[in-house]
Amino acid sequence: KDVSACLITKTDTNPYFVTMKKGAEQTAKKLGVDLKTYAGKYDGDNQTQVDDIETCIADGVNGILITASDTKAIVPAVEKARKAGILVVALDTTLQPTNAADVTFATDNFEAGKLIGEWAKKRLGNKKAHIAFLDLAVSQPSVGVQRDQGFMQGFGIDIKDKNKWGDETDPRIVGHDVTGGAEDGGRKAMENLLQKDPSTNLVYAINEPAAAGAYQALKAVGLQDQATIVAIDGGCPGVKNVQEGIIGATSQQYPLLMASKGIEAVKTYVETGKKPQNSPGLDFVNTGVNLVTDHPVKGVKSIDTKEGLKRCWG
Amino acid sequence: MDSEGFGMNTTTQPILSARALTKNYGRVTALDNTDFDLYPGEVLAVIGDNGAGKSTLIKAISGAVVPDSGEIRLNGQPVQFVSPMQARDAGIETVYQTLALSPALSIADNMFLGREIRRKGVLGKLFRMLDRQAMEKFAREKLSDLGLLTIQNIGQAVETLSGGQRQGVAVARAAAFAAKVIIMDEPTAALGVKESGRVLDLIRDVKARGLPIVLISHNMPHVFEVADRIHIHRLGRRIAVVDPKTISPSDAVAIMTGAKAPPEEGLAA
Amino acid sequence: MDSEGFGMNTTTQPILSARALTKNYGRVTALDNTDFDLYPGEVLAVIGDNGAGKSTLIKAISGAVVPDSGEIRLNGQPVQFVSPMQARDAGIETVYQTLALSPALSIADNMFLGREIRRKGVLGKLFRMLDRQAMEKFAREKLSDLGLLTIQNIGQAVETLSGGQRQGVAVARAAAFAAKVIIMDEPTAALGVKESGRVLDLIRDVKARGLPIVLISHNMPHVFEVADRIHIHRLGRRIAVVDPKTISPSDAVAIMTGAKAPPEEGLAA
Amino acid sequence: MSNASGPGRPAASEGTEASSFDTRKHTPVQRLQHFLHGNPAAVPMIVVVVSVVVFAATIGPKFYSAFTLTLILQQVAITGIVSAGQTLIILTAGIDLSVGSIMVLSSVVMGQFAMHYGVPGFVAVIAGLAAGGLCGLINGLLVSLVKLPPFIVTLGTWSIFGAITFIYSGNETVRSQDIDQTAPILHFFGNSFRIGHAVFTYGVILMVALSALLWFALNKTAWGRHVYAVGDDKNAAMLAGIRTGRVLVSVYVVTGLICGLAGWALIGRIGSVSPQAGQLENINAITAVVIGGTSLFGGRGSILGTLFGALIVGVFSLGLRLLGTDPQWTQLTVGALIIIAVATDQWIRKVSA
Amino acid sequence: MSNASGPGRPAASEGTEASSFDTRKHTPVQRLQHFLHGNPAAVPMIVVVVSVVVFAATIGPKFYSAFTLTLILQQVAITGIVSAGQTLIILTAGIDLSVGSIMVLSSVVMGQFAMHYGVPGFVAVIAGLAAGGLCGLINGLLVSLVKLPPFIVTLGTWSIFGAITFIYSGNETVRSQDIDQTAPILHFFGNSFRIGHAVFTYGVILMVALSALLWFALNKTAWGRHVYAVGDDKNAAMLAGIRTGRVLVSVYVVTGLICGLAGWALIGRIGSVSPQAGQLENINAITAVVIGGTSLFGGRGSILGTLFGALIVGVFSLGLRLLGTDPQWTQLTVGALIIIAVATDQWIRKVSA
Ligand SMILES: Nc1ncnc2c1ncn2[C@@H]1O[C@H](COP(=O)(O)OP(=O)(O)OP(=O)(O)O)[C@@H](O)[C@H]1O
Ligand SMILES: Nc1ncnc2c1ncn2[C@@H]1O[C@H](COP(=O)(O)OP(=O)(O)OP(=O)(O)O)[C@@H](O)[C@H]1O
Ligand SMILES: [Mg+2]
Ligand SMILES: [Mg+2]
Repeated sequence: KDVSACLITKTDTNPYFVTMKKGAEQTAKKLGVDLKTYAGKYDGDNQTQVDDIETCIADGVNGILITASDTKAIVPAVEKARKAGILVVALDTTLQPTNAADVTFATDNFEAGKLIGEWAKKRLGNKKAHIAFLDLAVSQPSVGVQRDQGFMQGFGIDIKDKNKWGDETDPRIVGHDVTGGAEDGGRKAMENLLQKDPSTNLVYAINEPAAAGAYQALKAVGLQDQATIVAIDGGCPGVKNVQEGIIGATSQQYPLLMASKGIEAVKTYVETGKKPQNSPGLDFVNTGVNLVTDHPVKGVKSIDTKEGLKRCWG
Repeated sequence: MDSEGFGMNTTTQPILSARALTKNYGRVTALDNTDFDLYPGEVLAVIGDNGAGKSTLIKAISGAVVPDSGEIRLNGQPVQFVSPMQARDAGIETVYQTLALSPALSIADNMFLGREIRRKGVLGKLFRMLDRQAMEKFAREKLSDLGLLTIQNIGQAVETLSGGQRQGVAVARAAAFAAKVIIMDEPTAALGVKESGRVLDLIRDVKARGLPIVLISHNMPHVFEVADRIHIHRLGRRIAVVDPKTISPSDAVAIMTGAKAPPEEGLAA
Repeated sequence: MDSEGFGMNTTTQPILSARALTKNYGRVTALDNTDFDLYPGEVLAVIGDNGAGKSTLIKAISGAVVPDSGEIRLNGQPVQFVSPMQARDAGIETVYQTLALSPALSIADNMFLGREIRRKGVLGKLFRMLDRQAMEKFAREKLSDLGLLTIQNIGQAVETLSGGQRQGVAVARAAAFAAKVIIMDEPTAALGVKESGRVLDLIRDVKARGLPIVLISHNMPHVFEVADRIHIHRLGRRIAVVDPKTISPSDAVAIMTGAKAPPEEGLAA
Repeated sequence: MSNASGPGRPAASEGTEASSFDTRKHTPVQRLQHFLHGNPAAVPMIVVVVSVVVFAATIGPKFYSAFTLTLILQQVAITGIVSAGQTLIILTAGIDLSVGSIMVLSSVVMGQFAMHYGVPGFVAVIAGLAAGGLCGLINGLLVSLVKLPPFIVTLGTWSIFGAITFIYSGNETVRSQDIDQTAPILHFFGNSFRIGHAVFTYGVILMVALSALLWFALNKTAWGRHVYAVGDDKNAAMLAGIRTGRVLVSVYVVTGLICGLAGWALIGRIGSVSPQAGQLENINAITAVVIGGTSLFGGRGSILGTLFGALIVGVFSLGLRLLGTDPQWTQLTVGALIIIAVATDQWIRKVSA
Repeated sequence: MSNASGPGRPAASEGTEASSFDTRKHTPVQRLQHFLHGNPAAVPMIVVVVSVVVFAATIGPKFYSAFTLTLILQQVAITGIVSAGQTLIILTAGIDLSVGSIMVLSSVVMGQFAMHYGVPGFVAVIAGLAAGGLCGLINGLLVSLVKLPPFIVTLGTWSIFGAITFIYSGNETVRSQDIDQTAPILHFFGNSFRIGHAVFTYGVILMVALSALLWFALNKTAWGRHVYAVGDDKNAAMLAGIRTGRVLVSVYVVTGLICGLAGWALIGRIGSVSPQAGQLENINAITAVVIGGTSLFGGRGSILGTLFGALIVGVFSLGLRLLGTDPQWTQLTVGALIIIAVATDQWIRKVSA
């Protein structure tokens, strides 16, 4: 029996999602699944994702794999698809509520943030922290909020409302600025915050491109050794940057794994009607996060960059 | 000049008059303390060099520009127009030098711009629906009444008309709705000989209906053909009012260009 | 009409001539198989009703519109202008009805538009730098040579000039650069009496310099004052060429408007 | 004396000789062009039909089914509503970059009022519509009183309204389930009914009804004529006695209200209230208006053209998706489509002038 | 006979009586306004100075230091370069929505050529610039030959060039370190030198030099005069003998090349080659041009105004950040700033007309 599936990513410009798409396409080819791919136009573009889900319903596919831009807002459309008998697999980010999707293969973004937060805390030791936050966008998409708040919690900052950044009052925070998740935004945001507090010694970056931009800004004023940068994603350029000491540590996620598992799940479901088991203690299948760093600290599990490079994407 | 003498030395009262109008555009003085008088039933020509301020004068009178200072009276009552709409509502219709037509709209739409006829009954009251038929009928009547044009399709867009036909629509609009005064700024400038003749005929028609007319024109033969009095404008002000029956065109031009001093009794004409 | 007889029954050859020019704008026929002849040293007036196609005719001759069919000859040689630039390079200068000035640029810039003078030496060759001084000097000379205007500041923007002064700049530009022919489309339409007189003087000046002139005008007194021959245009074609010394203005108008048949020997004038 | 077939022929053709100008034969192609010229919405309509046919032939029943075709309607409903408002603005020779921000702000106001201020649903809706109208009023006053170019005004208010949305909502998404419990009226335009396999949401009905209403207002009322006149030549309209300032303000306010309606419909469509939605709606709306044949210079165009313009983009987006085209290629195709649509339109107008 | 002080006074003021019109006293305010009117770049320049002073007074040495002030220059360099090109286009009464896409496409071409085709760095740079020029050529031909409105053309090519960038690069980011090894020339504009505490990157030098060059070209060469003439009144320019088509194409090609340069400078600034960068550069550039006082209707404006316009946005962004304003509030303020800047400009022009 022919199995068909859709993959809907947040955007198709971010290398993370491009990798996910490649992974899904490879597995689909191997398993003989007919796959079409869709994407939003910007991070947070819920409307296009709704259109995409509807298209998949009209197309009569068996399964939809989606990385939701707005994890709450997408739920009604997902329900519609499930009503139409389609297996909905959430990738990368859990929906709110998680059980809105049939299956979820995700990394916990909050957890990913927490890892680098804990690492940074130990790495800094007794030094007084001056932390710059390089976030995603003014509109505060959920992935950006979860990573940011996770980092804070890991670092031991009172996060107040878990659903937004910017309401914290911890004096160690230099400030927040937005980067669009790209290098140019990263550089400018870093420059601005450095101006605010030139003794900034810890930089949280929403992803590795933003971190690369931030590094340029630090290097331009010779402060690259004063400040430690932490990021999230685990793409190959990012891991290489960890290896070279540009980024201190990054939380590596596994989009390829998520994508291939997602496709497999659709295939299995169509053939046997079975859904995969959730990870123990969780309401989703955790594809795992690993902290990648060459400076391991006690009490925080990590892998080194050699291992990280083996498992990196993009 | 005598900015007080609203009565002047004529027995009848002017229907429309202005005293001491001034208008500056930045550093340009377009109107410099000028006066103006129009008497009932007359054709008043306004002549003057390029840039003398003629268009600005009639714009001030018709509400299209607000003068910096000065007073305007209609039938002896002070009025203050801050939009062309108000002057129109007071019965003053103007054919502007630029015609003021909307190219993409039809002839009928243009004739009724800003005073459309609505349908009777609920369609008109509640839905504010236009009565196209009535408007087109009226427009066609007015245009052919005036014998100005033989336009077949009253619904065609004004942009498909030639310059002469457009001028005709603008003139017909003013003639159809004017209750007290018609003002025409260079109505024949872009027109050929035949078309100009028709506009002059129209001016005589309107005068015969008893309405006073203000005619601005550079064309001396036209001016001397129809005018009862001539207001000569120079450097932003009225420097003389002359009688076309007692002055030669070349003398009028000489006064207008400053080559000759205005007559002593200039303003008493 | 005789679309072959390029020599016609005159002994001299026309300097500029056209045969069987046709130009359609969509469903409007602006030029309908018309002819045109301009002889050396003459002032040729072109008259016709609004929309007769006069402007289109001279635009076709000056490269501003490309005719659908027909032939144009300059000094007997067939030419095909696809842009005003080419006609200009061939020595034909035109004053368009719309003047063709750039309001925001200075008088000097406008006079030299498209034929600017560059600095001598490396600044001009390599950096293509303009020689403002030379341009302004030339512009000032030309304007005062023609006695047309007394503009103080040759660097002021054209938009700060009055209609008459603008017309003066356009006319001066054409007069300064014309090598073979000057064409003027309604150069006096927006002008006052004094300004019009100056343009007519200029036409006589230019004629005295030996250049032929094409003058399009609705103003019969002006036409009869300066024209050597009158080309009468009607419904897109030349219907007669008359001699102003042997025809009365009213007859010319009658022919132009179709009230009177063109004379038998109309084209032989 | 007949010059009916040569409307462009001016005064000179009034005489009897005019007939000689009108005897040119018109080929069928010319007649078609003439028809197209007289009906500005015809070109986009034809493009819609042709593209549906082509996609149906290529993709087959998956595309050419009542369900899919009505799905397209649902997908373009939001853009269709917003671009109806955008059409009004562009007809006055303006442009509104802030429509998307207004839409989202209105929907956020509805959500906040319903969820946090404990007011009844319909009050929340009215508050949201009022917010939309107020935003429009601000734009309109800046354009008509302060006389700033609309591009600049709405470039500014685009940022401002967007920022206000984020600040006011605290970036909070209101969940669909919560709305259902507290204020189901916010979901009104998401409800649907079926006719056979065809599914119509009330949002689609709103789009069609709004277009019909605006068509009536533009063509059958004085206000509509004034909108065209102001866009055509603002100064002429003023001299002709139209209160151009009032017309402009009314157009911006009406557009603001329409964006408010779009915000309401948006909640129905996506279920939740999300401050992140609609960031590209201004571009989408301008694209629809432009493909629909309305001139950016004002005074020419039609609301029906815009409706078809929005449909063209919808048909292409869905058709290309079903063909399995990569999103990037879809983006490329839509870009090319904009250019081709306008070039075609221009060509037809030129030849049939 | 002096009418030097009344340039607007037409023919009638030629005579001796004209003097009576020129005797009005001018207050210092009026004289200031007259100066401002004659120098279109003066208003934005004054705004830059005033805002620097105000921020310096509020924030203190953190803001008012050579280092910070030169940092602002670095931050606006990319936008400054792109908006120099945008100014050219807007002067011709056009608008270019595709500038950002062209910039990124050029930088991606440079990266791909240098990393994957094994060509020397300078060849990669030339290829990138050529790509920029080619994109400009496509825009220019569509505008001048096909005669489509620039807004539409570049709305389309914005999508198209963006899609091509992603398709061509496969979304691959080239890392800074790899560029340093293979083709350090790509980082040229990122290098900097110091004068005291002031830090200048070559990118900043490029922005200033480019502005100076374009200022020269616009004011001192025939080409510049033709650009103004075309934007002022295209038809008049054509009749006056200017090859308007060529001028338009040249402007779009030059702007394409400038965007190519901006792409090169972008690599220097962010280190890596990233297809995701520069997504809002078109809006940033239009904002800078508009705040700099150039009219969207063409023919009026200056390249120096644009430079100051870019600086104003830069000063405000950094100043507000240093004041500790939230990113949302910064967005709101920049929106308000656009409107206020243009309203001020308009007011000055009106009063000093
Ligand atoms: N809107 C305006 N802004 C600035 N200056 C203006 C404006 N309108 C008119 N002017 C100036 O005011 C003066 C008088 O202009 P006006 O149009 O009244 O002259 P006119 O006598 O009608 O001339 P014409 O015979 O050319 O129509 C001129 O110097 C003109 O340039
Ligand atoms: N660009 C154009 N597009 C469409 N029609 C045009 C165009 N230019 C001229 N026409 C039409 O061609 C005809 C001839 O116009 P033209 O301007 O040559 O007349 P004219 O004799 O110069 O008239 P006038 O005395 O008013 O200047 C008119 O019907 C006019 O409407
Ligand atoms: Mg006037
Ligand atoms: Mg003409």
